Amino acid sequence: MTDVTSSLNCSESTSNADDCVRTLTRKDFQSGREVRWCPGCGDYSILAQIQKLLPDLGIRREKFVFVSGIGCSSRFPYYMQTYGFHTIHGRAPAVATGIKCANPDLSVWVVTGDGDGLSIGTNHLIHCIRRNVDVNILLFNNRIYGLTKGQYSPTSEFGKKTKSSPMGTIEQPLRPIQMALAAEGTFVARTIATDPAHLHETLEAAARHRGTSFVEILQNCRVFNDGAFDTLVGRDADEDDRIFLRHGAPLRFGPGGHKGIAERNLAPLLVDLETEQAREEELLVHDMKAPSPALAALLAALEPPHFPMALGVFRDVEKPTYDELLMSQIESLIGQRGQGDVDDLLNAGTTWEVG
Amino acid sequence: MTDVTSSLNCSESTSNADDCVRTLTRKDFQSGREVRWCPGCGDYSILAQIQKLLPDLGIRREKFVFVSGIGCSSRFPYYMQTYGFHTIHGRAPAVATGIKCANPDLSVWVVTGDGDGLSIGTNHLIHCIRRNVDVNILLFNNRIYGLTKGQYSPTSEFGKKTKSSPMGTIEQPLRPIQMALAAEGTFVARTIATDPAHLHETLEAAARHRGTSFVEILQNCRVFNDGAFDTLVGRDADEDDRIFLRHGAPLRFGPGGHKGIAERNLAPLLVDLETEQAREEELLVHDMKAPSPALAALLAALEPPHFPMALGVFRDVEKPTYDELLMSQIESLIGQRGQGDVDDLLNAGTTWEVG
Amino acid sequence: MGELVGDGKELVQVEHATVRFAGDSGDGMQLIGGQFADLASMTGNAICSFPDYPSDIRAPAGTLGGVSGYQLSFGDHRVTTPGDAPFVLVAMNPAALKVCLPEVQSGGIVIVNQDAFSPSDLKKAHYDANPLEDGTLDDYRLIPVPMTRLNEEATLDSGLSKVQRERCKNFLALGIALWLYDRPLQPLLEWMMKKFQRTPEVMAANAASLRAGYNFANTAELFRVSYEVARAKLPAGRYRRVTGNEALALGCLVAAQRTGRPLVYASYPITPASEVLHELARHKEFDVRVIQAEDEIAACCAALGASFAGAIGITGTSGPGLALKTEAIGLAVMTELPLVVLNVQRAGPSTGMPTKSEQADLLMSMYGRHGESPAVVLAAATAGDCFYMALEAVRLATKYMTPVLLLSDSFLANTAEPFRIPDSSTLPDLQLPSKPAADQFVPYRRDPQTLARPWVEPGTPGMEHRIGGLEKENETGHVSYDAENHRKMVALRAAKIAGIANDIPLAEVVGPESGDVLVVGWGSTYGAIAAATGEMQREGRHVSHLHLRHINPLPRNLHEIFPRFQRVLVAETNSGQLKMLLRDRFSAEFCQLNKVEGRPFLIREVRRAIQEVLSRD
Amino acid sequence: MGELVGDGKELVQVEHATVRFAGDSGDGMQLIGGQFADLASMTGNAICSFPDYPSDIRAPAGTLGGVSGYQLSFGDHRVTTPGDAPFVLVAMNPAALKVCLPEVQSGGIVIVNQDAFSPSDLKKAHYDANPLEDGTLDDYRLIPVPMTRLNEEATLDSGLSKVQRERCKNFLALGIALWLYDRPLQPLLEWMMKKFQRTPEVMAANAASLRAGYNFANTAELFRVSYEVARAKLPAGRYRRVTGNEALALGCLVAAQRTGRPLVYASYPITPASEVLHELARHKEFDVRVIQAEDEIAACCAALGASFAGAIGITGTSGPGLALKTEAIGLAVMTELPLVVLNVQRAGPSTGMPTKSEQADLLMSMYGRHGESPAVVLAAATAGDCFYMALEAVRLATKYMTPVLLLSDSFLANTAEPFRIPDSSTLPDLQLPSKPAADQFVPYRRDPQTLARPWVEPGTPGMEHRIGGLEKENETGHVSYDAENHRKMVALRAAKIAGIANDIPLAEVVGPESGDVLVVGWGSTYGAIAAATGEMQREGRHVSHLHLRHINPLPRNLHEIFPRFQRVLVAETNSGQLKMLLRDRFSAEFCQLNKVEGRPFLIREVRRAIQEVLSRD
Ligand SMILES: Cc1ncc(C[n+]2csc(CCOP(=O)(O)OP(=O)(O)O)c2C)c(N)n1
Ligand SMILES: Cc1ncc(C[n+]2csc(CCOP(=O)(O)OP(=O)(O)O)c2C)c(N)n1
Ligand code: SF4
Ligand code: SF4
Ligand SMILES: [Mg+2]
Ligand SMILES: [Mg+2]
Repeated sequence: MTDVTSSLNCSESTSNADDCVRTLTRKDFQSGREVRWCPGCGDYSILAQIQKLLPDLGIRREKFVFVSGIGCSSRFPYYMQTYGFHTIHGRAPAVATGIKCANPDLSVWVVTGDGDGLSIGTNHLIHCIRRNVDVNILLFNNRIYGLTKGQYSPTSEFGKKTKSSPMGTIEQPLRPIQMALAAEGTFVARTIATDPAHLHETLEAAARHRGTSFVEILQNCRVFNDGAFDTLVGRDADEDDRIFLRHGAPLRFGPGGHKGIAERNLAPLLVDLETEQAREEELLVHDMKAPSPALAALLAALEPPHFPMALGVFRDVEKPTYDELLMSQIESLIGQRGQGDVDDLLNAGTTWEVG
Repeated sequence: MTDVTSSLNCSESTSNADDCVRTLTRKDFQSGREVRWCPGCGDYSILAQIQKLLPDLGIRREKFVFVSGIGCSSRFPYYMQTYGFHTIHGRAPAVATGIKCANPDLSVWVVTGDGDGLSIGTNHLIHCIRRNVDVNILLFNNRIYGLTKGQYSPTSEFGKKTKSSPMGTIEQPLRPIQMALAAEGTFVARTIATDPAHLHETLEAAARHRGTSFVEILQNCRVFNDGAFDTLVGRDADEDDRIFLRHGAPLRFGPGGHKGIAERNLAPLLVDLETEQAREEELLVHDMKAPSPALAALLAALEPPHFPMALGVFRDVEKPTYDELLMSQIESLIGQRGQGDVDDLLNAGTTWEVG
Repeated sequence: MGELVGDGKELVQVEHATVRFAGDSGDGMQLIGGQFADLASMTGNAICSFPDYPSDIRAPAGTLGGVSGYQLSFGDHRVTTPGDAPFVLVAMNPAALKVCLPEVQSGGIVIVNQDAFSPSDLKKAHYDANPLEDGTLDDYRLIPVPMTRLNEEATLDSGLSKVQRERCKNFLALGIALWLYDRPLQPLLEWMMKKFQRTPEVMAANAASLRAGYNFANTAELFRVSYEVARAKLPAGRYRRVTGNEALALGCLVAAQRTGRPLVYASYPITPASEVLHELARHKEFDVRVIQAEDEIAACCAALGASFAGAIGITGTSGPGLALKTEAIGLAVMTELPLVVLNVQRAGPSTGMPTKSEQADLLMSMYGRHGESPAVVLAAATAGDCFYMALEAVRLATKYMTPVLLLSDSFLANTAEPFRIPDSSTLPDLQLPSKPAADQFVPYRRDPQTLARPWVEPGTPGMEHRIGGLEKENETGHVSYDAENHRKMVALRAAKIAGIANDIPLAEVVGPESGDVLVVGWGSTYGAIAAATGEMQREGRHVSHLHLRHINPLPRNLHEIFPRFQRVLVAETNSGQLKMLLRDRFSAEFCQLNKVEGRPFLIREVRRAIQEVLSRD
Repeated sequence: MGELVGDGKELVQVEHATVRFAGDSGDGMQLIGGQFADLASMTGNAICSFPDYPSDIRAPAGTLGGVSGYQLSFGDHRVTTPGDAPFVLVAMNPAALKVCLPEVQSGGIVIVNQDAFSPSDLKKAHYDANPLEDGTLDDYRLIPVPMTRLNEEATLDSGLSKVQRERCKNFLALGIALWLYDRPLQPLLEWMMKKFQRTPEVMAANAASLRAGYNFANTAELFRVSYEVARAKLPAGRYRRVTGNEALALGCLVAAQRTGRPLVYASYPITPASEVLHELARHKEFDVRVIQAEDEIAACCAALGASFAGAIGITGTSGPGLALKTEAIGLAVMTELPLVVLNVQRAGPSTGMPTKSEQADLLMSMYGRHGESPAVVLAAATAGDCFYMALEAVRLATKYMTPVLLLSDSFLANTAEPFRIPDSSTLPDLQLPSKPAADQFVPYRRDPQTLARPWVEPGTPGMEHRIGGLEKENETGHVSYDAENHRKMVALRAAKIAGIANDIPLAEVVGPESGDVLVVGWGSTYGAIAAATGEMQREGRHVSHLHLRHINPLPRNLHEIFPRFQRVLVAETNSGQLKMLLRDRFSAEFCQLNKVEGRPFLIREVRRAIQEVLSRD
């Protein structure tokens, strides 16, 4: 996202006071349009956390841009009192790249879905992450096509029965985190809409990261895939099914943190600390700065029933961003050649005078 | 690829004898069209190895189909005396999926390039691999756009100067192997056109694998990116720059295999066995069947100068294929309902008689 | 003129009636609408019906966004549209009333569930005052019925939970409507038996509600009269109800069966085409191979790959998806492979209004490809016609080795009408041309008759060959950049499509063979134009109707027909796309009727336009 | 009439000459062709030149596939095409001779490097016999020159390696051509000084070769005559040579500079549009932000995103890429954002013939979008015009908030012609309309004059708003599915584009204001049509030329012009796409000249067509 200090500066504030970042509140980010998701949709909680977070980022409201594709999730921008672009199916990362290159000072957010981002839009998502364009990508993963009323998506579990798979799907699901890691994303995290605190902290970390931040948000589709994530958080949750990643901390989970994850031949190993206290120091220690992709890959593949699903930041490393590099090439060339002069350019090369 | 035994059967052989698999030779697979790659292009060697391999697969010639997108590499099908489809840019995996679903008995090969497969075609490549459609995908990676005369590609190294990046690229390259692994490819390998033996053995392993086989073939573009892989194989090769993966064998490389790769906290570690004989048993042992993605991820990220580039099979595991599952759903439903009868279908549901 | 019925109420004969059931998404309006439609059909009426449910994301109960309606029109003669304006509206709540009332005929009957008009209900529908009391309904015959209470009583001892019982309410409303149109309950009760076999108590409760409504209407003297719509003289045969999308799916499936090849249907979900995907996915016992692709590009490419491999490759989508398929369709043109592309049009441009209907993709279907890239373009006229045009699309695609674009739209997709079930043996024969002998085979050597190249799929011994998107050398199919060859191939591809004109039905004029106005339409406007021209013909006007189902190529005989009419009125729900195609080829005096509102024509709109044209000079 | 030259040879005056240099890709033909062109220009001739190098993948040396040619036409009056047929061919090897001979005028001069006709050379060119001896060249004036040997001798003591010296051969050939057309060597020697500054020995060797060729021609009495082409009367000013693609790139860059906004050029490489990408990537000092996207969809979306963010968003491609951009262009139509799409057309359909030229994407540019989706369509007429039309495209896109498709083609892209360098202060002013005050701002409130909505980019305080592809409510821009609103918005979008007709130049008739035939063309056919009609006008025929650069909307005055001519001949290198647009709007007697061979018109082809039309009735 945009350099915070640069936009904290209130001297450039305009007449209408509410543009001064210090005074912004959650309400300032509500567009007032009637929010039109189904009752009980997980998207509401994500909207709430974003509206809660933005005032704290110290960025002037007019610098926020929300870009989305098509899907229930992609209606998001309409509800934000910021600049917004509800584009076409799967293309939001490409549109966002253009926006960021046109004005690197903007805080650009992409909202996409598991179909928008990982079916039709996979190519743009991957290349945006690979280039490390400084945008924040939120992928609402409800493991279903919501807006088109319930076909399976690339993240639907194998064998799932849906309108388009009456006998069950025959496709292995994609793991969004794995894709983002393989594209060498500099910030890759997973959170869940039903845990507002974790959602908020993860979104904030994403916002503060320079370069592409990719956040998979597990989100319940009340109408077409209800309860998909109930075992992770909430009333019917099973603590054995989730593990929260904390940088520098050993991988412990389960009731009272009595379980942990170690490794043998680079394969994950479940450790029950109640029975095997001793093996505590064998536990893997999470390192979101690890240069090698192996740890993150191991964590990304963890899934119930055999292992807990990992929530938190898988990777958070610093690399120059696409937009920075783009502008620095421009500046360095201007440094060498000076600001381009149109007449010089037109008259460059072999020329001759006629009569 | 197609079940070998099923197509070995020569009884179904037709009049023209050369269709009988036993008699096929390399020449039988040469289309006779003038091969139109630049002198010295790496593609020639790949063509030669494929034409050498196919007769040994025990598959009738008419069952081979080569499908490609657009690029120098994608001219490949024209030179094969098999069925071939030179499609449009980036779409070969999608076309191949349709072909395989229409006739699962065919041996379908996709030939693509680093631009065709990983720029415009990334989405189809990933979803084909994810679905484990039983096709063999050969990605000719010359780290450049050859046919369009030398723009950088998604695999070009950071900072590379090309026609479209006169000041050097500002994009981190994609690693094809990483992408294929993240899509949970059941067969993922890397080889190089300048090592015919390794190329041949890798292609053969790919052909024998059921499900999507993904092979990255490092290929020299003589005209627009000459020498890209010279340090790996050939006259100017540096044995420290490459390591050959062998299932079940420790990761040794370098002159006389005096170097090896171990791991600490899931990060690769270089071991010099000449100075530290002792640590030999610390070396990682390659396991292409490993259920966890960590080892493969670690290997896929190895690159000179600090580490050798890995050549060979990263992963080779068995999973049901998309086309198998598709047909088995059809068979099971026919089992339940019997062969569909059109008139029954038309008369299904509420009907009534008039007049 | 009405006759006396037993209990002193009057039974009025009407030719034709339009009824709309409207309520909350959860109220089961689609179900009872469909049942009323079937019942009307079974008892001999001609019918046409149209569901309109809330656009996309489900809105909260009781709100305007959540209203779900089902309109049907039935009569004693051919009925071709769901009707311009309901004569009877059944509204289960204030929101339904608010949404539907504007379309009801003034003087029409409005039956409401008076128990659903509490202040909070009114608020959800943005009513400040209660419309049942503030005169809003003065122009209508208001019939308030305490449906909730009646339903509760009727189902009291069903042994079901309150919630379950509440769900029977829709049958109470249906009962009232059935009495009003003098229909027997028996067939419906039988249907319930089947439908709720496994849950007899649910069955019983629904039946009780149904009877309660019927009896209440009968005894409470709600209505001074009830209406009778006589049987229509319909072609004899066995009928079922189909929507356009169901018919498309059936057509694709049956067509493939008749070619003896597997059907590979590759598609990416999109409103309003998704039901075709859903429907085909349910019939794998017909060797239907459904691929839900990652996007429309992949869907079209997979279908084309399937065609190359010898299957019937079909892909379906709507406007935004068609935009993504154009490059692959161009590849089908160059490789001369059979490919059927279903385009269920919706209102554009861009994402537009996904659930609304429009005919604005015609020129894109004709010309939306780079280079000179001719393809066959067809358009289905009615829901039932979708079935036959799907067969026609497969026939032309396989016989002429060409992509075929078949246009439907959101209106056809959802309209339901009685469909006379054909005996499959009477359907067009889709025998595929036989393959050449291996030693005769040359990939682009054409059949002199059809100009089609041979279709030889991988797996065929001795005929290995390569095709692709680069220009082909005539006959051999080798890559060629030769100028003269290119000229020839462009001409051949064009001639092949143009020649199809000799293999399609001549255009038919319905009405006088010559006269003042010929109304030319295509696609889903059939119903409204047929009704309007039919009425005016009965009134003795010299107005005829010509409906195009083949748009590229056009029927051979148009140049003979147009001159026989003073004016040709081209009616379409776009800004004049067919008109442009016709003007380019024919010189008649063309007039236009265009409507671009995301809605189909009303009959009266077509009438008005014709009258306007008649009144010229 | 010829005059005596010093050494007894004759100097013949000609109005106009066409020369082609042809050799192997490695032979440097493009270089000497370009130098000859510059020299001819500098010495006062009008010129036009066209390189044709091997299509895609590099073919082996000496083969037919590897031939690289450069043709130029120069004269004492306006020259608008590279010439129908060369009068002089310089062939460096048998392959070059074989490829080019068919186009040489019979009686023309053929200069060959006789040292390159060894049996093996002949074999590579598929010559069974030596064409220098077997009478193949009887109809021509053959001038065999031992170029290899002469070059070797001339460069003997240059101190260069044999390979390096071999490379100078092309200048020897150039020397001969310069003598033949009586040109001074001096300017060229000066250019060499600059070009080979850092390698004086290479400079010396090239100069030696050049002189050797010139002197050999002079002394060896190769030619009975040499030719003089007098100065042409060209508009005064400073000139340079530009190709169409260079001019497009310059135009985009300069246009952005004049708006004061950064240029974001997002593109995916494709023949023949890639040079625009390469050229713009070299000028980052003008704050040009070049994005090489992952595909054309991303390129178009990135350009549109950039426009939304207030930059000048431009994307460039060719047919197959345009197919992929259509959905995003539709989004630009709905969101009413400025967007310029360059389409450098190539021969289709599908992958077609990527290096060949055609004008067959016109209808796709007009109608290749779903829904009613109007956009501006422009076409550049000459290489130099590409510069001005790029400015025009940006002017219209930003003033009217609309996507603009600008058509060029492979022929224009590569044609090089002298370009009179404008003083930037004289270029059209591209001032952007000022933004409304925050309290006045409504996203879709239109300027009553232009009907454009305000362009307010993110970062502007107090005007936060949302746009998207769903239908917009008039003024507010909120999502709306309202029928009446949709009708209005469709009409407004159409009216906005139609209204641009009042802001573009009237169509100009070149030649008599009325007469027998008006030849109407668009795009790259300008040169051939201008030359043909010009000739016939000089011959007193009542033939005029009207060239369209604005195709949507069309100039206002066509309906006044067409009736003034007996016939309107629409000439285009496609199957009649512009003709269709014109027939839909105007009733004149339209005739067609169509050529679909992947090649531009020859002047004589246009003449023949006009004559044919003149001879009718
Ligand atoms: C080009 C195109 N193809 C298809 C569609 C139809 N469509 C709209 S949203 C969607 C998928 C939505 O799923 P997801 O991205 O998971 O979003 P969700 O609704 O679940 O939040 C599809 C297929 C479209 N609008 N445009
Ligand atoms: C839709 C489309 N966009 C762009 C092109 C132009 N194009 C042809 S091949 C190619 C890239 C080739 O690179 P790669 O896939 O690496 O193949 P290589 O030539 O290097 O073997 C491009 C951009 C095209 N033919 N079609
Ligand atoms: S359909 Fe599912 S995802 Fe969409 S709004 Fe409703 S609950 Fe949310
Ligand atoms: S350009 Fe490069 S990749 Fe293409 S054929 Fe030539 S050498 Fe091979
Ligand atoms: Mg989803
Ligand atoms: Mg490449």
